[in-house]
Amino acid sequence: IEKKQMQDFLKMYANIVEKCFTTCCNDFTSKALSSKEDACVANCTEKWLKHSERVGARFAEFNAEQASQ
Amino acid sequence: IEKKQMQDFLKMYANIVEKCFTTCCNDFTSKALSSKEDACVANCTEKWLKHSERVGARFAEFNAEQASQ
Amino acid sequence: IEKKQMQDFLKMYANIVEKCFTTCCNDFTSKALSSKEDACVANCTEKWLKHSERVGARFAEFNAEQASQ
Amino acid sequence: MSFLGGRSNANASAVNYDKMEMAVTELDTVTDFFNRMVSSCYTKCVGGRYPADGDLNKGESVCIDKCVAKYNEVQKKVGEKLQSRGAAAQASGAAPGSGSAFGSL
Amino acid sequence: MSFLGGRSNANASAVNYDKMEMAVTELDTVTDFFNRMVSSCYTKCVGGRYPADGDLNKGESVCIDKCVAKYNEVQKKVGEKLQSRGAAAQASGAAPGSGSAFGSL
Amino acid sequence: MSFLGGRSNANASAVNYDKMEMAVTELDTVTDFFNRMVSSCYTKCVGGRYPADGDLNKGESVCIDKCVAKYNEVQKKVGEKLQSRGAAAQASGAAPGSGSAFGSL
Repeated sequence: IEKKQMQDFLKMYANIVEKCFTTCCNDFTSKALSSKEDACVANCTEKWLKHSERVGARFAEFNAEQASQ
Repeated sequence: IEKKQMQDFLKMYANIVEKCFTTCCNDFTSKALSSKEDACVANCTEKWLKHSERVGARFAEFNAEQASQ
Repeated sequence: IEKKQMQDFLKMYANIVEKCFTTCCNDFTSKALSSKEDACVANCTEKWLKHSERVGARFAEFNAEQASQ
Repeated sequence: MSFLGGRSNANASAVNYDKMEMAVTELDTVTDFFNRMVSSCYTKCVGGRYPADGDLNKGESVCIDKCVAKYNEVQKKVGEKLQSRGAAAQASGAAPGSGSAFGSL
Repeated sequence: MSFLGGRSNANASAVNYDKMEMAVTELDTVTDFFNRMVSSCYTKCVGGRYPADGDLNKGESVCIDKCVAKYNEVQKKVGEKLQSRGAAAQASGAAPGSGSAFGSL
Repeated sequence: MSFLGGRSNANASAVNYDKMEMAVTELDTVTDFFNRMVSSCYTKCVGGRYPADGDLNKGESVCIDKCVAKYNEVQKKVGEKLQSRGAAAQASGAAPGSGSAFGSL
């Protein structure tokens, strides 16, 4: 079960990288992240985590409601 | 093998939900599905199943043809 | 480990088919591939393999660099 | 069971019920459904735009709440549709219409 | 074997042949290929539009039939290309060009 | 360890370290990360266009090199962000902020 949690975490990690890279990086004339891209990645990661937490909270509420019906 | 079939079924279920949600739901000002969205989800599900069956039938024909060559 | 390599290969195979089909096939009035589509699929496959090799080479360099730091 | 939005069905055999219960409550399945909901709602409510900061704004937050509610609704509807069509029976190789393995969800 | 669109090759060793045969006929692989075909043809022929009803119309049905045929064709072409390039040999760590493990498909 | 772009952290317990080390170096994970990079860079640098021939042109080659570099950078940044936020701790059910399981990466 711990292994499963680690896998879920790594999947989330890989998802964030993929999404935020796609959203933030569109200039491939330099190797380094520009400061704009850097900020974008930070914000994008933060947003994804908050989004994910909010979905989780609503989903838990929904399940609790269903279970009590 | 039965477990595999169950998993395939659940995957198809999750796919339909994802596709039909994406196609049908674009208004997030209310929590409940509008009657239009509701009909869309029903049609979308039905269409996906028929589509999937048709692809399966053609694929089976193709494999039978190949095997007989 | 050999089984894993075979699975990776089959996954790559399935990915190429999916990507090149999506890129190359947009006319569904005939069953057979047109000569244009046929050439597109060949080029697309070749390009994907070269792309994949290049990414692999850069990724290996990056990992070697990180390891030596 | 609430996860798949169905109701228990006295016609379903206990054996099938148990098997599906197991499959459904398997962590993998729940995680897969949840991850798809996260992704779908991200696309609808947050994604794509270049983020101005790291917080969810009011509009995004409201959107996410409705999005989760609607996604769950769609899940129920599709589940009921599959149930009524006996899709599970087909998928599990049973004669279509013969049983209601899926009815037990 | 028809699944991957290749032809048997006398040069391939029996051992490799068996292993790949096994892998290829594994349900997982077939299911994965099939699911991708279903998704791709749905996108090309049906998807996106708001459905007017639950039936496939004439145009969609015809499109699906051609789509499956073309998808299978592409699968063959790509398979032949990988075979000729010895991609399987590379992937399996064998010396490139040394054998034709994939030739046996 | 370089794979996830972090640095070792003396605070992390040896046990957690080993477990994560194992998970991270598992072939599946590396393959998954790599495949996503291949796909993302293909989309950014090569994909979509109808290919004129089978070679990567100059522009595409240069783009791929920068793309891999940036993808790895993003991976590092996101990893550091998750680490500082204790996301791993949360994910693994430990009290948030209590430890730094992920710090050991």
